[in-house]
Amino acid sequence: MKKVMLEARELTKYFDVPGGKLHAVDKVNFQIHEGETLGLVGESGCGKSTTGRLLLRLLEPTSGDVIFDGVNITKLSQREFRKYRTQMQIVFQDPYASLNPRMSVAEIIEEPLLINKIYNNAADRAKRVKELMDTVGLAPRLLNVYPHELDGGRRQRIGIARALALKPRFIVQDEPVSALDVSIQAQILNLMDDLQDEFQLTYMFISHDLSVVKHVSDRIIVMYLGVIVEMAESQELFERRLHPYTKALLSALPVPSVDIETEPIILKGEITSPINPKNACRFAGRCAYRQDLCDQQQPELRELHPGHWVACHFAENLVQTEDIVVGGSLSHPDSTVTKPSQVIEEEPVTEVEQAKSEESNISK
Amino acid sequence: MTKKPLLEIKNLHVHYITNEGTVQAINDLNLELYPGETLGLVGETGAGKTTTALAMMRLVPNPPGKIVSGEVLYKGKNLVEMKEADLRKIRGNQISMIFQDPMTSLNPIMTVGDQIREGIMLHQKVDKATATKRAMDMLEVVGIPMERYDEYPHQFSGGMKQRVVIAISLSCNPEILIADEPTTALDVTIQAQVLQLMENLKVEFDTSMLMITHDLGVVAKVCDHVAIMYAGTVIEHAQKHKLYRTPKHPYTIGLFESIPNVHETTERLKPIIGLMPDPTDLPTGCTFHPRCPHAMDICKVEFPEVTHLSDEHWVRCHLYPADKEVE
Amino acid sequence: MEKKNNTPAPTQQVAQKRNQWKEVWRRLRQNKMAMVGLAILIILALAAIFADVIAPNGFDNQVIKDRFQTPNSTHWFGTDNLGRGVFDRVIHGARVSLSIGIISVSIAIVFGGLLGALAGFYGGRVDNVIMRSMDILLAIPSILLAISIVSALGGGLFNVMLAVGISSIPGYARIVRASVITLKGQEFIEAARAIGANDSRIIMKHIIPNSLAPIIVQGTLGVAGAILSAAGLSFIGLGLSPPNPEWGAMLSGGRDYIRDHMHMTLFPGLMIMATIFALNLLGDGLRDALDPKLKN
Amino acid sequence: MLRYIARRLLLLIPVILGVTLITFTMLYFTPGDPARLTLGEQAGAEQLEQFREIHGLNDGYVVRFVNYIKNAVFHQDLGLSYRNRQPVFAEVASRFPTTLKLAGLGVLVAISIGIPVGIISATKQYSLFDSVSMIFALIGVSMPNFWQGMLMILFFSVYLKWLPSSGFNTFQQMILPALTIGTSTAAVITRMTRSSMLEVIRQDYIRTARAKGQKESKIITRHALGNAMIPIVTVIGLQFGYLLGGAVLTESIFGIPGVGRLMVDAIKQKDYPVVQGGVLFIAVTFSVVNLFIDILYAYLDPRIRSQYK
Amino acid sequence: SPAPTGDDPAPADPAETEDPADEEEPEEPAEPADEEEELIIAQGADAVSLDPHGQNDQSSSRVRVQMFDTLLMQDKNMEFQPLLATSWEQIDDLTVEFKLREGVKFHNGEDFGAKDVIYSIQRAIASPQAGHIVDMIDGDKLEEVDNLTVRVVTKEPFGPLLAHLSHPAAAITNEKAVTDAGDDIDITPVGTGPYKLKEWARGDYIILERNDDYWGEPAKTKTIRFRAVSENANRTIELETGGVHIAYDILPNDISKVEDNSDLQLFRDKNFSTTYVGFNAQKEPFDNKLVRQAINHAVNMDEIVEAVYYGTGNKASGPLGANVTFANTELEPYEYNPELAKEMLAEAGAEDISLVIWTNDNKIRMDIAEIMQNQLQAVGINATSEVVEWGAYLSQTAAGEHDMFILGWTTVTGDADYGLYALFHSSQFGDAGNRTFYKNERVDELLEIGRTATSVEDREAAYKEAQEIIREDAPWIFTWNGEDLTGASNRVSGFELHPAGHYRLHNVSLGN
Ligand SMILES: Nc1ncnc2c1ncn2[C@@H]1O[C@H](COP(=O)(O)OP(=O)(O)OP(=O)(O)O)[C@@H](O)[C@H]1O
Ligand SMILES: Nc1ncnc2c1ncn2[C@@H]1O[C@H](COP(=O)(O)OP(=O)(O)OP(=O)(O)O)[C@@H](O)[C@H]1O
Ligand SMILES: [Mg+2]
Ligand SMILES: [Mg+2]
Repeated sequence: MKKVMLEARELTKYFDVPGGKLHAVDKVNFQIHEGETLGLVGESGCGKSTTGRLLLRLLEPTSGDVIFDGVNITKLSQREFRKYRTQMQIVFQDPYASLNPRMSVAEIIEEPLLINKIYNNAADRAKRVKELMDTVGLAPRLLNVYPHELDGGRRQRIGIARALALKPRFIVQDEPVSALDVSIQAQILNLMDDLQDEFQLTYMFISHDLSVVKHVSDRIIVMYLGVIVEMAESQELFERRLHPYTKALLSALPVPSVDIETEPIILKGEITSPINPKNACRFAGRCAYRQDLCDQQQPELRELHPGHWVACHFAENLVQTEDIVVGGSLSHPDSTVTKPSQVIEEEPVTEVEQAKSEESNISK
Repeated sequence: MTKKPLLEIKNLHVHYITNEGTVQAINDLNLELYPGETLGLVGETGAGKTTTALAMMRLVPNPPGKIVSGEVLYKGKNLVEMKEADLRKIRGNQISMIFQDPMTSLNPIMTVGDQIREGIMLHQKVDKATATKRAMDMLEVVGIPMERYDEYPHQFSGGMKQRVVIAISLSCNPEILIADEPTTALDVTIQAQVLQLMENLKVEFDTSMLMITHDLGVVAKVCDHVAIMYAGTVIEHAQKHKLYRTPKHPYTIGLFESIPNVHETTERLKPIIGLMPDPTDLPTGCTFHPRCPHAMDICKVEFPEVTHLSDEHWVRCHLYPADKEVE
Repeated sequence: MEKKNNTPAPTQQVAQKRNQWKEVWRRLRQNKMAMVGLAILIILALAAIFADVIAPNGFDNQVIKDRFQTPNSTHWFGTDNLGRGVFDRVIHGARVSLSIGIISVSIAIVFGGLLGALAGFYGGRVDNVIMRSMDILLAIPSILLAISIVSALGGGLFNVMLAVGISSIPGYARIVRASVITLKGQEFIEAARAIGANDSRIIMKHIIPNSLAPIIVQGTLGVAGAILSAAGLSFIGLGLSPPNPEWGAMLSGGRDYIRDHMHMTLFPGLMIMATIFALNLLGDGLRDALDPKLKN
Repeated sequence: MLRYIARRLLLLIPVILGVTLITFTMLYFTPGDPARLTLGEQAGAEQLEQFREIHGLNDGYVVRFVNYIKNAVFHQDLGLSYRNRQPVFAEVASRFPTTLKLAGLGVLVAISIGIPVGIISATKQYSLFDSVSMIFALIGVSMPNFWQGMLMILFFSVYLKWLPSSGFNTFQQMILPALTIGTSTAAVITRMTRSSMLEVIRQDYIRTARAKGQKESKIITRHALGNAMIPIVTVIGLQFGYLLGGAVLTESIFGIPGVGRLMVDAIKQKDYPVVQGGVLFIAVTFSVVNLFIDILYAYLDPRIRSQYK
Repeated sequence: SPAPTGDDPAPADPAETEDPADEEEPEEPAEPADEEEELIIAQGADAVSLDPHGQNDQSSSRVRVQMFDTLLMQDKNMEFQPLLATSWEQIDDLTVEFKLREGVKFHNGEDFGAKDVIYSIQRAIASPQAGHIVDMIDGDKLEEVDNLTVRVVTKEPFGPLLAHLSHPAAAITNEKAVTDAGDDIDITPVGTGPYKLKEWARGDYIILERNDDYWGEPAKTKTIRFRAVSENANRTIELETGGVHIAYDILPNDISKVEDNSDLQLFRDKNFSTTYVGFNAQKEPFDNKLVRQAINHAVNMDEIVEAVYYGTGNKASGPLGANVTFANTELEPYEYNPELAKEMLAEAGAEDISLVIWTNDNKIRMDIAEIMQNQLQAVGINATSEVVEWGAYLSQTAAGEHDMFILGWTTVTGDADYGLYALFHSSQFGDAGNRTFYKNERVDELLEIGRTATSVEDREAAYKEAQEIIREDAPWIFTWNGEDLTGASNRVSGFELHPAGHYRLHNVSLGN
């Protein structure tokens, strides 16, 4: 078993809104292991970003604890927390909104060094900034450019460089590629992968795009309205979906292939309001298997198979139905993407070159 | 081919004239849409998908937009040169459109019912009561109880709003439905609902559809034909299965390799190198050549013509010389 | 590994330090009306600075026997009821009126900005207390507030500036607060927090530079408003003492003669108008140039 | 909705208290002896003393403020004017209709010029009409109101002899002041209408309406205008509120017996109760106008309507 | 008794003594339509209070005199004419006995009698605003001889008593009316005059209506409307455009517009007002007579009168205007002589004086200050001017914080006492009127004689000498004696100016 780096215990965040208390994150428990990527998926507003922020203490939890390296960081004073701050960083969804438009690339990347007084002279800092830019594949000539002059992919690289500046061990990736085009998205995903290997990083990867999450994650958490409904190894989750919501979610994912027939499970209702929810299964309103118990009691998250957790009263009974609903979707007779080898003789550019984009000279 | 296209775009050029320069949003674009078919229009941000759709209804905002040349033939009539009044009889009646973001495409201060009724009143010679009735029916058709006729868009969830937009666009039973990324703003489960609904309605109303998206998964799900757009023009156009199984254009191939696939465990993705070109300063020759792994000298100087590879598959790429029919 | 001409990304060619303000200035330069406004303002500012050179007679040089001259070659704008050159006075008045405008707006921006920033940044109680006080100030019409302040403090130049400044504080507080609240929710503020920035750094480095744009726009228009308010104060006799050539005071002083000696009020009136006009043109231009929505 | 209104009305209390406190404090520290100013140059020392005694002018700051509030709250009494011993409430109330009429007419003129011109400018952006009307709007903003008033009198009263130059009782008398106020307010409204319309006609739902095949004119009236109205209404409300006390200059030029002039005279005469009463009246009306505007928002915008519970 | 009285059996109705009215009278019935037309008058401000003993400002007085009668009045030649008193007699040094008119009714229907005279005078004495006009009367010793005879007793012998009783502030009202009005006394005037109040829209206009029960000849016009037109230029404009029939206090630079307009007529006459620039005679260097004289010589008053007043009125040669009773018309104005001024300053050893001329927010005074400032600079005095807000102005000049200040004074009674005592007697320092803090024992003595002597000759001699000394001592820069300028439509007849400024309008009528 890998070493646990970070743990959320009964982590809870309620927001005060006009209608009452909005249960953004409601008593969630999970662990993140050293060196792994934990994926977090769920529909818009289910509390993914809030969870990420709570882990980094960018938001103060309503209750519950975050344990980092065995230390309960929620209880630390701001001063004591400082040294943990440098170990945990975040990369945001919108690379434009997350960069101060009035600061140049160099200034943005330098800021964490400056604030945390990592170096005490400007020359060292400048050297480190160049180094970081190099690491994420930003050409040195972009040093004094402003974010608005750059494209989304490069902007996101700045965000990554800033996060790396403090040599963190853990990075929350809050939908870091959802604002990017597919081709750029692939560049960034590859870059993150390389960085993880190079610096032994631990990731929490938040996304609503299941294919992306699947691609990057070792384990996946599925959230629904502030609670975890299912949690498992990535492959395990895709092969054995236990929660009706996960089933629907995975079945609804459009597959870019004409050879895989998917039959999406169409959920009836809409997502219900997270404000003052009742003690009931939060998915009950949209669930095809709903029974009386679902309306009376909120199901606990329990480990149904080793390492595979689910919060559904009737998870056991549903296992069989799964294969019927998404019949045959897991086998792929042909390779889904045809290699254009008949036409194009030579292989395209090497992976590394692609990943590092055009201006990179990252060490291989 | 004996089937005549319902709508045909020929050599269309659309420019946006801005302070920063002239954006060549559409360059020599050709496209056909046949009766009853669903055509997927795929491309990255800024490829010109929305502009194409707007040009089809002559709704390109002017200024700054301008249809520079080309034709949009609807049943043989050129919409580009049609009188505004005649055009209005077509818009919303024979050709209608669903926009990307349901949150902003509904008027926030009008009830959803009235917004559906508006189109009906405009195009069908019925009195108010009948129109209201029809609007209510349309609501039911898209799965919203008609009691909610008098509610306002903000009282609806995103999926329901998109369904209202669909109801508006289908209310006059159009022959062509243009859907501009109709589900991009929605969650996957809701997207599935909406796509299902659209599909059912398409069959029920026998509508031809242009489905604009950047999601190849969605295309695989709902389209019959696919057109891949790059920098303002369609670079590959094929029947869906042909395109997915044997993509020809290097860009199309690159696109497929960039996307992670849930059903395959790929260690690394293979991104297309580089970025979309600056639309105010397009590369000479084939606009894709700077990023193309197979770029040849000719690619830098000459814009490739359409090459018909097979019956329902054409491509614009110098790798496939115009004369040499492959299949 | 730079592959030449490979990726023609829109604006990446820039290698040297390119300031955002340069960008704004470039956009502003394309706006003809704004440039007209700026030109007028520069002329006025120069007139104000070099008033002693341009109008060496001074604003207070009476030649009673020469009074009520219509515009002529010695007195370009004619003379007033005490035989002073209207041109001389108007030029020297530029100094007074512009400095009233600028200083009172500065007062308002400093205090309003500070209050608005605090309210927006800290929210909750602080916000409530500050903004309710602003509401209260706002409920008293600004000209009445200014009148009361001037009558409480007396009518010197500084007091007029103070009065006009104070009465426009709530406006700035609101603008700054709104922009701070929007900024506060932006991810780059959160990013700054994540790398350990404290409140004061966030305010100084991230919030203030980014909320400058609406303040500059409002400030430009505010200078116009302040000049008008000061003129209004003079008009009801609570402004600057004669022989101060503040334009409003000149308008007010000339009103009894408007039928026979129109030039006495015409020129100060036109000066006010030109100034406000120019400030508005510039302000509108700045608004467009600074508008993030027009950026791409 | 009713609860919302009730809550808002309740919120008036702190505003009123605050306004009273500010005005009171300012007046308290204003130099000059109201007794002397009221009783005139010839009044004797004991008469002055008596006056101060009667009006509580010898009391300290706190006592005077508390007394003022007490009287206002428990006796609904804003005090008597020093100058003519009339109840302040009646004094201000008698002037208020004039002020309301002036502000109302001015705003009416402004709306009827500003909104149509703003709409046309926006729909014909960059046209000649747009440029010309925007320049006129700018001139309207740039011209000091009182100067404009003087020029109007010169032209319409002296030169053309069409309209009277002062007073505010007959319709003819109201035309010039209403125009003076109206044109400068119109300028503000025109600009706001234009920019708001420009914003709205770029919205997606306008495109939706076009895609339905709706006529341009209908799109403007049915879809765009309603949505553009909110910022316009705000400006109208603010202008109206501002005019309640801020039309002093116009009132002076045209000899209109409005609240603004009453207040200015009272300030000069140190007739504190009148000043305080006037400010209070204006502040309350201003707040009520704001409330009205907010209710209007709710009428205009169902999203806001649903928030008022 | 030597005091001027109205002993001659004057006709009951003073109106009848006026010729033009007689001529008008027969025409009146011929044009009944005109009778309905309102006479509209523009004045600079609305009345503040219509309490007869309330605010004493001119705008209020000009309305009040139409509604209230005094015991007697001074005509435009300053001759006493009977009003509510038909005759009067000096009983002793302190006492005057008045015979009252019979059959007079107040607007509220009450009969007029001796008790009303006593009540009104007592009330006036107690009034802070009117008190100074009548406070030489011993209120307790007012005596009702019978219902139509009353005796007025002064505390000391007081020469100008009748002039004071002619002042509008000595108006007669009725006790019941005052009690009934209560707090509304300022807006509920009840007098015996030819007009009564019909409507008052405060800040805007006042409409008076003919009192049909008037004891004398009824007023010629049925209603009068006083409109407040505060913009000076607008009054002339209103007159020209027919918005008003009479415009008070038109601007000097509008004179030609009225004169040259064939539809209009101009009434102009010197009045009792004077404008002066006071020194602080107790403050260095202005405590030096030489300095004050020098400054008087340094000021070119002709230029000021021309520039500021358009040549209306006249430059002042002494403290009183020529039309005030006992004015010393032989005084010579200070000669404009800057050289002499410089010499005198040198002689006084005050070569580098810095001074501030204060004025309040009054266009004319500000202009005067500016010109003087310039003229004084020409003789090497570093003069500046400063506008001080009215309230502060009054209290600070009363406290003697000034160097120089500009003020005006109207000798409302037309009697030298009123124009000199308060301003130059050393008992009147500060608020009471002597803001120059001028003190000269001889002047004090002379002013007391003038006040207490009952013989015209004694008074005249005292005042003439006092004025000579004051001119010589120069506590003021003697500036300007005013002139009333009233414009009227040609249709107006029967209008007459009065040097005290309150014009009675019951003889005015509108023709075509
Ligand atoms: N500061 C806040 N105040 C009030 N409510 C908030 C706040 N931040 C988030 N919420 C609410 O909490 C819930 C969870 O929000 P969160 O941003 O964590 O969702 P998410 O899963 O990241 O959604 P998305 O995919 O849209 O980013 C949402 O309903 C959101 O509206
Ligand atoms: N109103 C406009 N003014 C100027 N340029 C425009 C305008 N609208 C679109 N463009 C430009 O035209 C090009 C094509 O835009 P279009 O919106 O058609 O792309 P798209 O394929 O729909 O992209 P997306 O996926 O982002 O919707 C882009 O470069 C875009 O910047
Ligand atoms: Mg999120
Ligand atoms: Mg698009």
